[in-house]
Amino acid sequence: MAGLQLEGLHKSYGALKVTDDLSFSLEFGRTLGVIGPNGAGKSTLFNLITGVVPPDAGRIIFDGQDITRRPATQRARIGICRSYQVPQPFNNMSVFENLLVGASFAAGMSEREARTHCAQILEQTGLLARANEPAGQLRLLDRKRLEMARALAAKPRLLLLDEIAGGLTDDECQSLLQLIRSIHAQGVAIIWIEHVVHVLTSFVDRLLVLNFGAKLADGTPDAVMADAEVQRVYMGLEA
Amino acid sequence: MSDWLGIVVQGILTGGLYALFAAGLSMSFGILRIVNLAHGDLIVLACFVALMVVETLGLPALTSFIFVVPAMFALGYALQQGLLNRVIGNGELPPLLTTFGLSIVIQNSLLELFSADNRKLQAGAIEVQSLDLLPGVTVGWLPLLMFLCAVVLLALLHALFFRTRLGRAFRAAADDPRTLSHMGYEPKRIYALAMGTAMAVCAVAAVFMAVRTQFTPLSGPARLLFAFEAVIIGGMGSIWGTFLGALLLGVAQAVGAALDPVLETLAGHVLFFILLLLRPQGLIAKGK
Amino acid sequence: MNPDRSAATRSLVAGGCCFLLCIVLGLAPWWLERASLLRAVEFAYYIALAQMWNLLAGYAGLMSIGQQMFVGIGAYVLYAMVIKLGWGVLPALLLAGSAALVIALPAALLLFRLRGAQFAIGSWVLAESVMLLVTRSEDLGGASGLSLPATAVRAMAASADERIQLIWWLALLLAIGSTLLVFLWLRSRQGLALTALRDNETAAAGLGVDTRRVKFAVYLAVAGMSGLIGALIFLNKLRISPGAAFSMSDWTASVIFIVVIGGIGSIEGPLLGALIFFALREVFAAYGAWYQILLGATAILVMIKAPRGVWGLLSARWGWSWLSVRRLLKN
Amino acid sequence: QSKVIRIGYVSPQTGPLAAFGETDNFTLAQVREALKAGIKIGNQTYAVEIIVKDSQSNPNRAAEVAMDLINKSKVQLMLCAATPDTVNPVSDQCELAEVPCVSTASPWESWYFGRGGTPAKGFDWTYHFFFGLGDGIAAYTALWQKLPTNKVVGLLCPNDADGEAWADKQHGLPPALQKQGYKLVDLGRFQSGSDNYTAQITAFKKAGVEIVSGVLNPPDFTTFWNQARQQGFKPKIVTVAKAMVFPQAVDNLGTAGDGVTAEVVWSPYHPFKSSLTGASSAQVAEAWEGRAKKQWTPPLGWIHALFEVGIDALRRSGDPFKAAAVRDAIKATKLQTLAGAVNFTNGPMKNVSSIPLVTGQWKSGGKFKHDIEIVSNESAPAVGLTGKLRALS
Amino acid sequence: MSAWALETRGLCAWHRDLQVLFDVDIQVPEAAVVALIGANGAGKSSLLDSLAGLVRSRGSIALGDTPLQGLSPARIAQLGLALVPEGRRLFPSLSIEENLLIGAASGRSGPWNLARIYALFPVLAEKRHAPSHSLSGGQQQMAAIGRGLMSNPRVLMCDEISLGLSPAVVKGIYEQLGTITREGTAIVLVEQSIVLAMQAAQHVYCMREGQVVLNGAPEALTREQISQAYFGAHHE
Ligand SMILES: Nc1ncnc2c1ncn2[C@@H]1O[C@H](COP(=O)(O)OP(=O)(O)OP(=O)(O)O)[C@@H](O)[C@H]1O
Ligand SMILES: Nc1ncnc2c1ncn2[C@@H]1O[C@H](COP(=O)(O)OP(=O)(O)OP(=O)(O)O)[C@@H](O)[C@H]1O
Ligand SMILES: [Mg+2]
Ligand SMILES: [Mg+2]
Repeated sequence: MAGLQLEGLHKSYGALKVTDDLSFSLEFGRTLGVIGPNGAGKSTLFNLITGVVPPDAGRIIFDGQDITRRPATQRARIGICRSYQVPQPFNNMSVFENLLVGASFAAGMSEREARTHCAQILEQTGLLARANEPAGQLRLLDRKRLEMARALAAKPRLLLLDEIAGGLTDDECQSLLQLIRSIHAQGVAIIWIEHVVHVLTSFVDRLLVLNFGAKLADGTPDAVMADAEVQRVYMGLEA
Repeated sequence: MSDWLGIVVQGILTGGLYALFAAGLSMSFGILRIVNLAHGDLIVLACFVALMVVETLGLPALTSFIFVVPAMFALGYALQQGLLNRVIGNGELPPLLTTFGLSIVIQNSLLELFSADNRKLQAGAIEVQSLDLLPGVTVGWLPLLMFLCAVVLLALLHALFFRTRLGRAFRAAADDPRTLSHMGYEPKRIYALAMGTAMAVCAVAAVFMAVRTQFTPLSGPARLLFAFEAVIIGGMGSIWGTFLGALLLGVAQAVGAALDPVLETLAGHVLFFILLLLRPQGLIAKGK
Repeated sequence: MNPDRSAATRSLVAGGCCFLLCIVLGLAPWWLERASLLRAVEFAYYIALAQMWNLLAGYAGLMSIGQQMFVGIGAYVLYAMVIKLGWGVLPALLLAGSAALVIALPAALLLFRLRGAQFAIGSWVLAESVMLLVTRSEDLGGASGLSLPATAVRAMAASADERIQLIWWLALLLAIGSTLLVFLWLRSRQGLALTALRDNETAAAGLGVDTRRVKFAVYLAVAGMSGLIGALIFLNKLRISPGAAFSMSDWTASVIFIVVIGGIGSIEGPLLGALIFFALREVFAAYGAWYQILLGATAILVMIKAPRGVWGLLSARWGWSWLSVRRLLKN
Repeated sequence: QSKVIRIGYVSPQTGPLAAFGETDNFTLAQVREALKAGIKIGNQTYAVEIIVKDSQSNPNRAAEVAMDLINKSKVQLMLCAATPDTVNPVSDQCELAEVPCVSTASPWESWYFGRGGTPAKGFDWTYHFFFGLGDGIAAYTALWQKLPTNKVVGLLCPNDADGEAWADKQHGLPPALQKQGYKLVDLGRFQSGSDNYTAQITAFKKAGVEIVSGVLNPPDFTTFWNQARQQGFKPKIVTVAKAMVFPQAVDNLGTAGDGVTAEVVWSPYHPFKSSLTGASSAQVAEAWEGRAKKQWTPPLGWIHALFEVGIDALRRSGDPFKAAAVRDAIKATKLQTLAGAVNFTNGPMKNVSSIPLVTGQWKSGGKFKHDIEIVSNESAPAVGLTGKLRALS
Repeated sequence: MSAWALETRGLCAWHRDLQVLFDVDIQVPEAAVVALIGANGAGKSSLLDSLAGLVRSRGSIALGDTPLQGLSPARIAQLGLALVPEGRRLFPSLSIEENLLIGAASGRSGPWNLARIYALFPVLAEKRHAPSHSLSGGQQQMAAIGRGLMSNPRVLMCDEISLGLSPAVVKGIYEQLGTITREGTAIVLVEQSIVLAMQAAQHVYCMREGQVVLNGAPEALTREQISQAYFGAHHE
């Protein structure tokens, strides 16, 4: 199958199981939303997929290749890119240079190609005016935009977004959604972790709920949100 | 055969000396995360303090501890509060460079004060008395005393670390000074106490060193590398690890020297690299 | 005026000034007397060493305190070639650089398994080990060392003046070359990777930067350059011994001092640092121990008051940035 | 009264070798006093300026300050002293720059062979006077003959320049001692600063060594000697170069210093006079002890002699500003100095003159904590004996 | 005599140059539970951290009648304001009991001691000599709360008190809150679960983008209002 496939992933930190026998797959061009309580292991899932941490057991297959043991660098080069929940900009580089890194190394563009590509993405993400500012001086919202923009600059085939909408106003959320839709339209698979559930449900094909590192529910957004267990565990609402 | 036994025994005793040198370093490494390049010079400074105590008060050399230890504790405390606390917390480089500067300042100030003459403390007859430990293995009382002192001192440090309030705070400060601060401790004060303790340990090492051989204001750096090796071989911040590292280093050097004197230091270096390749985290690594 | 434009213009002006400066310096033998020229040679190779250590520690985050190893290796290779094999000085110089580079390969494989403080101490232990090996080698003169035969040195150039000229040009070439190397490296794709890596290693890896290879490349390049510089230094010193060639205080500690005083992680820093170091030495070296105390105290003071060095202080105060390696987005 | 003659002087005044430079200021003051009125060369009187540079015990620094003296101060004559780490780099710079240079206080073999000199070819511009290994060996064996021993010698030489020179298979102790029927036990060069000499002590005990010799730094000898006695090794004679030359280093051994023997290049008992000031050895030592409130040390003699040789050559040069003239004057030196006769016309090698060497034994409890007694003077009978060799208990 | 156990006026705070709190006013009554809610990044943790003296801030903070602004974190802790930090932050080199003992450093007297903590969380007594990393998330959270209580604080602040805990454990912890306030300690807690916060607290503050956008007694707030305050938009 072309796309991402996880088979029986396990990850523990000491006695703490953060990923517990997790399996699912996602084809190119599809979208998946991930929700779950804090500490459920959502960000860890991204860390496993991008190779920041190695799994204790299980396999990760991307585009037909087993990438479980590949370093993060190589995964980025075959098209797996992410944004970080806690923004991790290169503080001493300008916003533009932050993007150039992804375009030059993950996407392997020449400097000239990368420049036009990145300029375009800056435009799309509304960061153009800040292009030459040091990333370390950005305000929170712009940092989150930068996270997204930098991942896009790397020309991903699988884009992993970790809480990029938190704290945005409604209007901003809408324009963000539009941007993500346009990226999706180019055939990019997207996995999106978000606590702002209504934004998420309006976009993804499928919703995955994690709890204690394990799958609690997996299905269409409507079906999952209607699930009583999900209501209780995640929204903290007693049915 | 008994030759080799003797050589290993002497290597272990030398290891005891290294352990004394390394214990304080291990503390500043483990608790304060400082690569203390001035460690050797601080020991030499303590040697001179001991010398002055002996010369002015006329005490027997080995009782100068009574004065040198508190003096060095105070110095370490002041050093940390006045200087090093300002440069820690931003990676390795600032403290490394500060202690490098400190090392130059100490060396040359001592030179100005005491000239480059060789000095030594006289401990009298004990310096050359010996006992037959095993058939064919004669060891001096002084190295033996030094070794026992190292063991006792490290045991005391261990007890300090694991049995006392202060030790608890030391370990907590090494883990997470920020969280410690809202437990009601001033991490900087804890650091200063840790440096004071490390310097007090140095004082003991210094008195032995001053009795054992001659020293000059410039004798410090030569001791530094071995101490660092012992600390790293043993594992960051582990007291008994440092001890084990020091003993291994002492034995490796003794055996190397017996094969060919030129191999003495080299054998220690080779051991250092082999152990690091096998166990990069050190022999006794702290659990995560 | 558009701020990007003015920045670009400033860079251009700065570049032009640098070029002019290089020309003027190249002509130094005609306006400097011999003693000052020799002083300038020393200044030049300290700049080169400082730029290299800055690239290593300031940009690639490799805190080595064992760089004297490569200086020593380069120097010994030069002596061995000239004395034992009768090579000319110039080819021997080149070989010295290459030899240091080659030896850096296994050294890197060994040292890159260590992190942070361990790496620092490891690099020192390795340098000591190499020194001990050299000390043991009778062919290399053992502990007492070797003198470069006056005949071989005279073969370099007819008169003492011409010889010093030649050495000056070589030293200048190395100083400019190493500064340019850092500059161009940072301007290149690799530089992008390097700066990213320094700021955030995890994020850089996640964007396809091969962090290990980048560090490897830097380590090797710096080793090669240091070897070359080492060979030149000892070509001028005429005599080598293990203690001198592998001197930690001369070839690493002083260099760290220069970089950190000037400002680590900037190209201007090492230049400024070298100026300060030499100025202090010119004025105070006659005071013996007091001069050393002053140096130590300066290092401590800078660490407390200006952790980003004097250049950091100036550039923050005045917004200076002359040798900019920024990539600007022009509309 | 026209031009000023500049003399450059390089020595280790700081750093690990600073003991060698300790008396420099005192000696320089005496020399300057003697030259107050300038020196008369031909029918001209010149003022003399002595420019002093500190090598900081660092060979790199020594080369640098030498370059400075040559190129910036433009000295007419270079003088330098103390250990191969200072004299070799300075001499090399002078050789290349064609500046006359005289050095001392380093066995001449490490100066000569260490710089690539061969018996056939010497140097053009650089000269050196001091005792050589041959003199040392002759003095040592003469000393050892005075007591009945089994002639088994344990050798302790570190892997530094001096250690290598003494233990050299061609020019050092081993061949000479073998020739005279001594048996040598030498494990090889060790790292100076070592904390453990068990390997050597074990080997010495096993071979029944009765004489220990070598060239050591004071801390190394202290560590070795304490360990040896702890481990029950009791040789009859211990003769070490370098470590036991300075009285302070002997004092530091406490009672263990009593009876140790060492080479004596200069002492207040040397019956020589300064050609510059006319003072006798005893007077120089007394002046120092009065001024510095410290016991005399040998550099008082050889540094003084170094300046004597330099000034003498300038006087005879005819034109001190002609480098070749100064060089030729040095080459023709035959001078009675405070440290004995320096003669570059009949030295053991070209460019080399050796000076008298005797051996002495430290004895505790005199005017100072330890005083040296001259106990063997076979190679320099002019220096009278002041004591008789005692075996170590 | 101040009516409040803890009060802030016009509190602003910065991470480096980034302002994260804007004129925050909070009042905590004696021996009450006050909940802070808000989306990720709303500034809840930053608020607690600035109260604890851990981040640079401006504005007034008073613990009873004692002004805290400008004091060191250690001093603030000694005066009786304890923090159970986000992520628990137990000391990994220390055993559970040692972690608890470290909490007692400020030397304030009061009802809480090792025995009481073990009575409150019996599972900790079993694991007293275990290293902290071997505990489950819930047990670690209990240890962290216990450590905070050991200083017998006047106000105990808990960041993300139920983070990563199973519903049962959360229930257990919430049940103990009453015990704690009965001993006279006020509690400020950050909670993701609105329902839990509403149940436990006497007063709720809702934050967004570094500001308090809504506050009131739980009974007085509607779900509508909260949703809007949370996301800045209507939740369909
Ligand atoms: N490096 C680590 N070492 C130890 N524990 C870790 C580490 N990284 C994460 N954890 C733990 O793993 C659990 C899952 O963390 P993760 O970041 O994946 O949660 P999350 O679902 O993304 O939560 P949130 O919604 O708060 O972002 C948490 O309990 C966290 O404390
Ligand atoms: N150390 C820091 N440096 C820079 N910015 C920070 C830092 N810590 C937090 N921030 C920013 O400050 C803002 C407020 O964060 P804070 O942690 O207080 O939010 P929160 O409400 O506690 O969120 P959460 O529910 O995720 O814990 C966030 O946008 C965050 O990105
Ligand atoms: Mg997360
Ligand atoms: Mg928070």
